[in-house]
Amino acid sequence: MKLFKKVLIANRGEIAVRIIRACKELGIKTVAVYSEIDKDSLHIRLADESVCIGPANVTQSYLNIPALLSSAEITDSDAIHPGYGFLSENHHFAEACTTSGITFIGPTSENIRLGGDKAKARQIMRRKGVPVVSGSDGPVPNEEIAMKTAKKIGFPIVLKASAGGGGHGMKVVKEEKDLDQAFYMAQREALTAFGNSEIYIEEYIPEMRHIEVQIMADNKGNTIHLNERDCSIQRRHQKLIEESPSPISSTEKFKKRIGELGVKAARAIKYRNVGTVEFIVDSKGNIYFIEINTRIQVEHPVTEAVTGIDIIKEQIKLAAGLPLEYKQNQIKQTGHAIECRINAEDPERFIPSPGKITFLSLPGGPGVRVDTAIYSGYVIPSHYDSLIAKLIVHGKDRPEAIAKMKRALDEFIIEGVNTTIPFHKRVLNNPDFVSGNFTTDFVEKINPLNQGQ
Amino acid sequence: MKLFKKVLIANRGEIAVRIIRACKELGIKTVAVYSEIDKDSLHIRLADESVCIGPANVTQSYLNIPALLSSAEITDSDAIHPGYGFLSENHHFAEACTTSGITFIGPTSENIRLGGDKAKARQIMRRKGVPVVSGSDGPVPNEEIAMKTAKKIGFPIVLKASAGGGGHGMKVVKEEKDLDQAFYMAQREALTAFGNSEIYIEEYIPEMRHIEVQIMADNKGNTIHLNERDCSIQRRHQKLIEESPSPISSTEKFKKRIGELGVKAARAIKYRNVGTVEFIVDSKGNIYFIEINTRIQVEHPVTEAVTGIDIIKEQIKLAAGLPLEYKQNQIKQTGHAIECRINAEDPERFIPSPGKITFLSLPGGPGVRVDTAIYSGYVIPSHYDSLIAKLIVHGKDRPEAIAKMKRALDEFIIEGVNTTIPFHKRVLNNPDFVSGNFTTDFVEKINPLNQGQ
Amino acid sequence: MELEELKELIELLKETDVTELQIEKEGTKVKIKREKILSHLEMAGHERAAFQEKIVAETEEEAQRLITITSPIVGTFYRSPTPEAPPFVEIGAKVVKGQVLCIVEAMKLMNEIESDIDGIVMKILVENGQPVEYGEPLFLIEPA
Amino acid sequence: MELEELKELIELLKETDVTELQIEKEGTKVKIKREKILSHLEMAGHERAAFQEKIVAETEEEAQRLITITSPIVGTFYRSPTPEAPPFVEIGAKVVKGQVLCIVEAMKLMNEIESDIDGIVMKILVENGQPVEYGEPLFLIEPA
Repeated sequence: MKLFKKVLIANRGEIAVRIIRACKELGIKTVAVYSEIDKDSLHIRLADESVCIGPANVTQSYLNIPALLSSAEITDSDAIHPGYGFLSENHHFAEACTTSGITFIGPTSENIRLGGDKAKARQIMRRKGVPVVSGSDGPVPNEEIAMKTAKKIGFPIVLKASAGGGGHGMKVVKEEKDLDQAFYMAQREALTAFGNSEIYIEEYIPEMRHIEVQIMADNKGNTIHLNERDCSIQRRHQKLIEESPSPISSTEKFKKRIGELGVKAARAIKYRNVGTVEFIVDSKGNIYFIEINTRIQVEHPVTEAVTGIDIIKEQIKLAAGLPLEYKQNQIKQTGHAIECRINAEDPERFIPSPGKITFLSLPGGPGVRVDTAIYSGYVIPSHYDSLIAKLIVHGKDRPEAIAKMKRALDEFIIEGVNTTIPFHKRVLNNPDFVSGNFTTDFVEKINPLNQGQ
Repeated sequence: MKLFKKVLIANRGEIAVRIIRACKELGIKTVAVYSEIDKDSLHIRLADESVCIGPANVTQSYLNIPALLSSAEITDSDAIHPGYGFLSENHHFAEACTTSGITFIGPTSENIRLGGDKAKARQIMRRKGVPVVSGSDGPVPNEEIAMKTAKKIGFPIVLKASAGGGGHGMKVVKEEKDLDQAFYMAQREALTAFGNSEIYIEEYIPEMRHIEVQIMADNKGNTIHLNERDCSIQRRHQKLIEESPSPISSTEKFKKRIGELGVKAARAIKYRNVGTVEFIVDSKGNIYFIEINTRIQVEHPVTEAVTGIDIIKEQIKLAAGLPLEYKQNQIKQTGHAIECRINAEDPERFIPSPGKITFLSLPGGPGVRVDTAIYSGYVIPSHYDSLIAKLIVHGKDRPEAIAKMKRALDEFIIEGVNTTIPFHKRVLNNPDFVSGNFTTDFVEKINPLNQGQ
Repeated sequence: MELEELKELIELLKETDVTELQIEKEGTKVKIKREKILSHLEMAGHERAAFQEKIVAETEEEAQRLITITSPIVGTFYRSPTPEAPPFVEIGAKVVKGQVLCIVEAMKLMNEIESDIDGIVMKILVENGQPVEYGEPLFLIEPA
Repeated sequence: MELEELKELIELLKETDVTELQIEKEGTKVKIKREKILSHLEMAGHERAAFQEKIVAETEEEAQRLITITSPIVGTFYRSPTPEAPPFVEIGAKVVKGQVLCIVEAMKLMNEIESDIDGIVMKILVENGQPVEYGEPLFLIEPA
């Protein structure tokens, strides 16, 4: 089994840079693609070759499947890495790659299709013995059945779009009288947002943590997990701070159980390559499957820090057909890692702040990692995601990691645009965060401007 | 025993930034000092306070003991960290700090005095059973005794200045007829350079590696080592690339022996705080003490990477009187780390290249650490050392570390000044370097411009 | 404004930090632009740079007169419909708006690229069979 | 506008923070653009900045007229030889070259700071007992 000769990276920003790094270490050539507005991007400079694929508008560039496949063709690339976002969870794209004789670096298109159908995935997991939040068995066709199901579960309940995920297309219904209206609205919104009106119902869990498990599987079905990540610090379902291990997974028993559930979920759908099984954990410590993310995730570096495993390198090797290099009992977790997502946003209201970076100084020193594609003089375009840097620290325990993150945030100087650095400083100094005692409503609680969604 | 409230950093550049980082993580306030030309330096911006101590000229600023002590006094600092270079190995300074009631973060002034007297240190080590290169027992007073000693050792021999060190003040004498003249010249040069004409004699060892051991000792004399570093890639005795473990220390036996010799040497002079015992290793694997460096060293990060221990934080805690936190058997070595010193120098002739940095992009991603004080727009002054950044990588083994260093060097973009990055790329691709088969004359061999010293 | 005056003016600017100077006087328009801060990424010696250079090198006058036909897609550039057939156009050919100038093959599809205007083909910027990216200049046309 | 005039204008701009200037007069149009690069560390809002501001705020004219006496060493500033004694000088005092203006204590040593020139003390910039760094302005003297 041989590695690829040349990989095309169908993405931009920090993740494109991250993938180029992994390829370079593996001795694989790289092709960057870019939209016209991204012509001064760092990923172009770091790749061996680059192709302009279209104008700034994503549908004509980073979501433009023919342009991406043509680019792979004219550059003789034998694989495409989709990164996260954009086409990474588009099963048509994965299939089109395969049809064109280009390896898609990710799971099978069937895995992706199922990962995108939340109601179906839930149904499968329940049948395979992976606990899910109580609710409907698959999608709910109409108001009557919705009402019957909701009453059985007990109010409040949550309406979710089958094609949603990551919290998108969610509606909490507190009382019986609001259900009909909410159901109708949820269907309409799902149709508009995802082109699919299917809705399913789940019990509402008031205080929960978001904990996920990193999965790796080779083409023969050998499946292991790299332990858990806690991503409970979110704002409107957008993760802001992630850590590994979870502050509540101090017991070996919990850790072992959630890891095993992750592997069980992955095996249930014959999952291949790397992926993430997301769970919610209620105040009593009950673990419930919510969805499987069929891509590399923004927060993968915290797992890399504590396990010492380069997940993107492993992902590429697995896609090339190499067997898993690790057995479950070889996976070690050393110390504690935290990641802060630095977004070009106002730190109070989270309004995007594109523009030119007039001064930049990155943090460094022991135990600090920065993944970014910005530089002094770079202009952040308003067309894309506001994530401009990921700051990851690794300490011997959680208190050291927190101290390290505080000093790293202190020395991270970005001038010219607003960033979420001040927000992160506030969180890192919050007693509930420091004690590890927080749930997914943490940001709403500390930031009055973010209440309600 | 309590930590300090405020530490004054009597240094500049990357090491000042490094010390500020350690202090911040320990919750200690910091005071930066700077010369007039350094007014836009990063360490000023990162410290809590700053004091201008004099003009650019080092004797009036960074070597100005009264200005430094006054700065500590007016800022209420309770300790001074000297970094490396400048006053870090000046025992008068260490003593002056103590007299002023300010803790000197480093070994005792007696340790420093002895570390600076190479002939004396050699004499003590020999008596305490630490092997030294055969040669004179202490300094040699005149030509006659020099000739007698040299004949007993056998030519070629090396003349060294007692007050030298790090290869400064060395003269190789190949034949008997050259000795008188060389001895006279060496004495005169030593007097001019170090204010001390004492000369001692050592056997000449043609092909050797430079391997050193990191030492930590608390105020009660508990002493441990953090394993070895190989610093054989040097140019005119200036280290350029360092790694840990040494490529030749693959046998546990060698590793154990050199570590134990390091501890023995430190104990022999009742060494306190952190320090480094330098050895040379000949082609047969014989280990000889050469000197003890009584300061934190430029290359300490490679040891931090493989042990997971923050040496500067430990150094500060030890100086505050805290006991050693680790026992010898708790010191683990994981993977392999390499450091490249990025100097603002022409990469062929190593001529300094001060000036303005017009564009900067630092490497990042997993296993990469950058220690630097430069930024885009920074002007490198011509008054100080040309070291502008340290690039450290940590991989699971030496091949991975080399691959990582190559990609990190590739993505390290500095425009406006010349740097040694192209030199490092050449070394990293050299088959002898890759195989680990090299001695201290490696750079001379690969670079015809650097032959002779 | 005489040439000598202009020379002097340009010389003068060298020692200043002025990046743009426009003078309009008695029907004469002069605009001088200087690049003070270079975009470092552009200077990276990336292959694209060399190519763009070629085009920029044309005199301003020519550049203003000629219309550039760029590739609307990523693909492979072909000057003729089949390997055996003659090229769609040669240098000096008169073309009309809508006339096919070349093909860019992408995903096994032959995409015909048409002229935006009536005019004369002054330059063909890409070799037959060469890959092209989005927005890459293909032809220079002098409008009729 | 003649070349000489233009030169003068550009020269003038150098000392300002103007980045663009357009003049339209009697059929003549002139536009000048400049790049300004600010030192970001200087703009960092470091405490020193606020202090320096105070001094810079003096009118240019005044600044040119007055001589600044700065501290040659790091230490503590004292206006009088002992706590009980009267200050060496007050505002408005006539001083001669070599006359002691204050003491900067460093390492328990009292360093007498003397006036560089004959003149009148116009401002005392540091409070009694305040720490001073190297090069920190202490007095403004109007030369006699």
